[in-house]
Amino acid sequence: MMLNLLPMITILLIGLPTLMGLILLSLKPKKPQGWIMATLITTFVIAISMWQRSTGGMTVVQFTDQLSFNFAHDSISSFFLTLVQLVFIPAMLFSFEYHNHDEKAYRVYGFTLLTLAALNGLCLSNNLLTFYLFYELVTLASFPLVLHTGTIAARKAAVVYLGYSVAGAALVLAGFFLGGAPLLANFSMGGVAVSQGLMTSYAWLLIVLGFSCKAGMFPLQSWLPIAHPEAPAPASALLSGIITKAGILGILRTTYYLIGTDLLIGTRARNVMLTLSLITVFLGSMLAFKEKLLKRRLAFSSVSQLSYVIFGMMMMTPTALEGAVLQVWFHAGAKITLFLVSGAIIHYTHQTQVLDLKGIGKRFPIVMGCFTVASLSLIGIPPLGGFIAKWQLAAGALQPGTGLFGWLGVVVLLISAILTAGYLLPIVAEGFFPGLDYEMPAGPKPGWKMHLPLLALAGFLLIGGLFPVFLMQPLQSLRALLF
Amino acid sequence: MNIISELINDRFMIAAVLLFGLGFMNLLLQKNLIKKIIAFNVMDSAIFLFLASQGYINGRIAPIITNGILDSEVYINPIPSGLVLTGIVVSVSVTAFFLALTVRLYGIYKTVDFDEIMLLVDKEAE
Amino acid sequence: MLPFYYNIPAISILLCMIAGMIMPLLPNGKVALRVAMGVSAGVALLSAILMINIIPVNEYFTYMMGHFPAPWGNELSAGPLEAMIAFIFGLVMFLSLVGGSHTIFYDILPGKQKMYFTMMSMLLASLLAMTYTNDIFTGYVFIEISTIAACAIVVARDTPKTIGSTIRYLTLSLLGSGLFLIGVVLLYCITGHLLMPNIQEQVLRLVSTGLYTVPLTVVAGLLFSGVAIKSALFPFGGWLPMAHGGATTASSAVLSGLVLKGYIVMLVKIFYRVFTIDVIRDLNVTNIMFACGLAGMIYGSIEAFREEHIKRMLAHSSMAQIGYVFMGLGLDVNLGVAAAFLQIMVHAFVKPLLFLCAGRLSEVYDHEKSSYRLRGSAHKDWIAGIGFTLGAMSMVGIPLLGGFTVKYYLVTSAMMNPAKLWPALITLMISAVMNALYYIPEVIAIWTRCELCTPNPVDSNRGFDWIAAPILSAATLFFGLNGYSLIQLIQRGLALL
Amino acid sequence: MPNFMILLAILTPLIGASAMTQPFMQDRDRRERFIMGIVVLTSLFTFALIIKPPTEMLKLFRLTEHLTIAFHVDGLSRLFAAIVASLWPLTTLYAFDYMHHEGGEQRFFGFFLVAYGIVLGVAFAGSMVTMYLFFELLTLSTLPLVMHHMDAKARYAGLRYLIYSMTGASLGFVSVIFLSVYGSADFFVLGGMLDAKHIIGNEALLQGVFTLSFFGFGVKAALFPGHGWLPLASVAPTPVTALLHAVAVVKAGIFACIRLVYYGYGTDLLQGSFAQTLTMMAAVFTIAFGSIMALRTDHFKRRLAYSTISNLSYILFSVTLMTDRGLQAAGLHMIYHAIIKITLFFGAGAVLAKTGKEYVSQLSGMASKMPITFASFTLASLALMGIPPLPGFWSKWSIGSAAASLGTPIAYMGIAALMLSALLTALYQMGVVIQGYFPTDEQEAGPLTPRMSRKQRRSPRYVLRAARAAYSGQFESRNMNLTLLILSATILIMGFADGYVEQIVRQFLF
Repeated sequence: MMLNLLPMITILLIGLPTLMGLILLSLKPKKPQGWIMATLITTFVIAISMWQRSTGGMTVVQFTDQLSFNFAHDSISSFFLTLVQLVFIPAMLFSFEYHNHDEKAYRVYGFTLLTLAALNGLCLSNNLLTFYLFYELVTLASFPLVLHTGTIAARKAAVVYLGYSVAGAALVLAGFFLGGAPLLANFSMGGVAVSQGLMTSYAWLLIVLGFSCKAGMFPLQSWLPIAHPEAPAPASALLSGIITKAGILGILRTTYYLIGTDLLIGTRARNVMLTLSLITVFLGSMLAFKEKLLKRRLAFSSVSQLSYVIFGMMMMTPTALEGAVLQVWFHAGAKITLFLVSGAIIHYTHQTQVLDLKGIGKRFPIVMGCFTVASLSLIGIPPLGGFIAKWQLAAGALQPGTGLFGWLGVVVLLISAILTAGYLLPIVAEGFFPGLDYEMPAGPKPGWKMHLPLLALAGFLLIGGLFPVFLMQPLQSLRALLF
Repeated sequence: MNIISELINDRFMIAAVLLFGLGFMNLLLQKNLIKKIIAFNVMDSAIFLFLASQGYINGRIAPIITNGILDSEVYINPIPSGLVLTGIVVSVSVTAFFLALTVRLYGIYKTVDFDEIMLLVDKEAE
Repeated sequence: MLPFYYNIPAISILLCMIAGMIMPLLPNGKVALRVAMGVSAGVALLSAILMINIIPVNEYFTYMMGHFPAPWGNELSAGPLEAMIAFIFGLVMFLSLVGGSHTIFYDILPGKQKMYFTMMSMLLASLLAMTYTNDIFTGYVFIEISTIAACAIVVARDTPKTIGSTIRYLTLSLLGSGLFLIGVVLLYCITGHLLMPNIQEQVLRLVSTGLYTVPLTVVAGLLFSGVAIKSALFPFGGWLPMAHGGATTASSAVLSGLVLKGYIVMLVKIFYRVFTIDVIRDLNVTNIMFACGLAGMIYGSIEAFREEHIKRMLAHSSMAQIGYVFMGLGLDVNLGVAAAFLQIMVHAFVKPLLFLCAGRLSEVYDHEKSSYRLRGSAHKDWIAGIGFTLGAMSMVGIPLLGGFTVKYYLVTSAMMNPAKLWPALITLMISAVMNALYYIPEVIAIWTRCELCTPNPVDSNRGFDWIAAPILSAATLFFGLNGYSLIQLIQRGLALL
Repeated sequence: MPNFMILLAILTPLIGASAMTQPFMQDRDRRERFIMGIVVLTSLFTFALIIKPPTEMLKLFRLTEHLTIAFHVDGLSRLFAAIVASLWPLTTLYAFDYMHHEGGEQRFFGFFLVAYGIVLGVAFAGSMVTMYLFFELLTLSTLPLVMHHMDAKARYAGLRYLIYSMTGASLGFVSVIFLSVYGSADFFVLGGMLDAKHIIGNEALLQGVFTLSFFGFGVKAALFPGHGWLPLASVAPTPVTALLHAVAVVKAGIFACIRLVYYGYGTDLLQGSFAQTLTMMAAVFTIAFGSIMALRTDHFKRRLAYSTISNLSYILFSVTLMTDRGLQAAGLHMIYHAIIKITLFFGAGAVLAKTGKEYVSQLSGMASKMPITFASFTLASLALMGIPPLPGFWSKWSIGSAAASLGTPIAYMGIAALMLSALLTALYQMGVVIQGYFPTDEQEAGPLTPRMSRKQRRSPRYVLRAARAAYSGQFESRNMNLTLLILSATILIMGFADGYVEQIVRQFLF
């Protein structure tokens, strides 16, 4: 029953957005909102309906005896798939208002939909080759978003983004060559690679480094703070919140579904990754703390937050993995909220500097409220979602047998949490309590198209924090299968 | 003592070598065409002298049968003399040819200095 | 009673000389031209008969001139190699006359034309004599005759420039023949003989006793440098471009194609029949030849590359080609000498082809000689164009053409002498590239139509179009396709010397 | 298939070329019909030979005891001939429109046909000397095409081309002789033509000579020291740059190198020797060098030329692996790069021909004026970057895995170079695409296609009309678009049918 379901959902999830995107780009309609929303909701419904179902593989094209395009839907797919659909709707809704005066809005919508299609393909792909294909497509579909504003700076940023992503992909390919045949197998629980000793672990290192480039891990992080702020706010929200997760998914697939943790635990390669991720966590927070431009500060924060996830995956303990997945969800929610808020501010006040945001809370109370919630979640204050994720990460890190890195990790996480508070909360404080001499400037206020998504996301963070069970339960079963 | 006698014995050869060198150098380096020609003749005559001296044997006579002596021990070697005659003919003809050319050039440029002539020729070419 | 073909060498020489003598008595240049053509054709025919007779039986004979037997008399000696060379000399002379006749009558004053053909016949006679002679002094005499004749055919187009270049040519030639003569004389004094075989046994005796090695070296050196000057080997080649570039087409063709080669043929004959190749090797003359050859290849190519006057360019390239010959001789292996002879033969056809075609092409722009001014001329006279292209390709060394075969055998023989392999190889490659660099732009230039130029209609020269160009081109192809059999013939001929 | 068919295939275009000199070829339509006829005929002969190759070798002349002019059709010939024979008609079609505004068509097409025959000659050459012969002729016949404009720039480029090619040829000539002397006969045999008993003791010498001639023939394939002529030669008319300097001539160079390695000296002699090290290092360096230069070049066609340099060295690198997998990968990339690069050049040529824009920085917003051109250009760029499942990815894949399976340090260096060049390729190709599609505000493009009301735009008729407008727009011309569309389709199909292509290549080569 599942098996003959798979082709349909694949076609719908990938084909439908692609089709819509191409139509938008070629015919340039004036008012496409209805169509877009319909598409997004359809895909959302499909994703939900497939929640936690897992199907067998489905080969689409068989190139040579080893190389083929193969799709499947399993637990991990559904985690990421659902998240993607979940965050695209509010972001898109928001961008309708954000782009309401934009002559070339169709271009943003079109490429956003193409990106969605690519991401869906990424979640559904069942071997590294297919994954690689969609990984490249995500890059190609999303860099026009950075390019959109059409300034010289934007073009530079886009080229940087492209360059880094392709370099990452190239690393992955190099890993392919080193790893050889075992890496061509379909994904399966706990990995399939027969032990080939050192070479495999280095191949793994190359691949994971390549993917970590999209996830903005040191030393390949420097494109992220350049590219993300250049895009229009909703786009940069998606870039920072969800497209970066493509890298995460890649790392997760390679580590848990291709090579297998048994082969990696204790290897030098894994230690390298742990070290790098911890460095990035700290580095990102530091840079964000020192950054004055709001959107770039948020970008740096993404750098740091995503390396939490990588760290969690590299610990290779069940709890830490849970933490990683949860962090994926809640960071996505929080970061998108933050970027959308910054977008709203830019759209209505054209302020980009942190220092200019005095009293912004008095002016846009609801918007800044959501900002506060998101910040708290990102810092990891209970009862918000971020807290649970961080808790699980720490718990996983402190499990027996993790050795030095466990302790080190927890310490770094704590420091980074403090730094996070340091670079987010002042904005809130300044925003709501500008002091007595502040008089509010008159001006237009955000409409429902901006408020609704923000409120929804904030609500999601809160609910996620209060009743994490709807995520925890499947995670329990997943860990049972993986370990 | 015997060095002197050696020198005296080889006097023709020494003279020939000196003359040849003289002629050679002048033929090569002399600007004046007439002197070039003379130098050429000096060079050739040097060779002829050398050849003749090689063919001549002390105390013998030219191989012309007059008083019925048929013993070849009496005569000098005739072949070099023949060669010298041939050589002279050749060199005379070459000299004639060379002179003819010189006359033509002198007729045109009123000088026998070869370098000058070539300069004038190049000037005309432009 | 000895068979008829024994007389052929003597007959062909005498034929030419007699023809040369009667020329002045003929009514006008046209007749003289016919006679000269007839004579050279006759020589080619006779030599062909000779070849047919002696090549299959691989015979080598000496022919007594006059009634004095060795060691006093004067002899000719002929074998397959001499026969082939004589044939080529006759044939190429004929073709040069046929192809160049137009320009001869254009360049030379009517009064001088008969003399010109006299000199041509004399030149052929002396070339044949140098090839056939068995007596080194006779060799010297004919060298001088050829000098005069050659200078005469250069000066025949009497402009101050040619006279000047002739004087330079003459001076150097005289130096050369002077050196050669003194060499001959010394040899005679050492050995007391003038006929090659008799000298040879004396020389071998001396070498075996170890006496007189220094004088022998001196003699070999003198003979070599005399010939080197006359055949324009590298350091002594300064006179050649002026002389060959300035002369009328037929003269340049003959000078570049034949005269230079005549001396070399004689030199090789002396080295083989007087000294024997081993002695020469021990006297280290070959090393000098090798070095000079390489230097000549490079120098000639560079000069040709820098030259714009098309005929002088061809003359410079002749210097390079002579360098190939001496390199082959200097390689110390028999195959190398054979390759050198092959080069002599191939170049004897290719260079006249190039000169004749260049002459025709320059007629298109009333005898304009600078390369850039020849643009598009090939479209006006496509036979000459194709001929020039073919010759150039052969020079560049495209397979199927003679030049390639020569290059192939030169390198192959170089591989037999590891000591000289790399210098030979590298020099060959450099000069090949240089060849391409000055021939191919020339070819492209003549084939590109140019709008500005005003070509004047060329009256067709039937002799050139139907006889000279086709035969010369065919020969170029023939050498390209039959290298193997030819090289074997040459080697057999060399073995008999 | 009787073996004289080979001569037929080689001679047909040559005869056709000789007809080009005739005055009755002045008339454009007649001339184009004639040329197309000749080209198609030749391609038909060639495909006949590829499908049913003659069994016995065709020996024409015996130059010397070792050298024979001979023709045969073996796997490699079939591969190369197939590429050439399928791309030549397309280029001819393209050239009709392109050359119309260049002028000098008669001469151009004359040499164009000659070059076709000679390239086929290279492909079907059965012996070293035959290949050398056609190699030289190839230089001579393409020289006039490079110098087509006959202005100072063209002449300079021609001279450089001549110097490089002739040096290369004379280096190759050394191998012709050594192979013939040290070999039993100079006919190509997979695995080497050298005679075992001659090799003993001369390994070092032979390897040295091999290195020399590899670089010699590598000149045509723009291997590092000899690459200088290719960027200059982009002054030639685009069909030449596209077909000869991206496919025929340069691939002939690679073809010769393959002959040298696998059919001449044999991998047993070279595998693991210093010769392999040297050549492979050169190839690796060229890969990186070419890409870097391409990124730094703003001149459109010259940028593509540099990209060609780097991509050719992919193939050479894979050749110097000296394993069967390497050979197969080389064959694969030969095919794929040929199609991709010719598409790119046609794109560049179309822009150059219709708007006279020569530099990438001038191209902003051109995409809206020349949709089909830029669409196919983008597709080809993606293929060159190696986005699966486009062809470029597969060939890069097989090269990389072949290198990894060899596993020597330099092979790993090669993989690194491949990766670097993949990155740079993305940058320099996407640079063009970005310019085309996303003009910055500072440099807004000219008027776009006329806007219509929503109803019109929704209607399917509009789509058709848009397509038709694009197909024969004011900027794009019919033939050019046709070729571009065909090529793009081929790229897509080949990408998905890669399995079969690899099968065919394997079947041809082994």
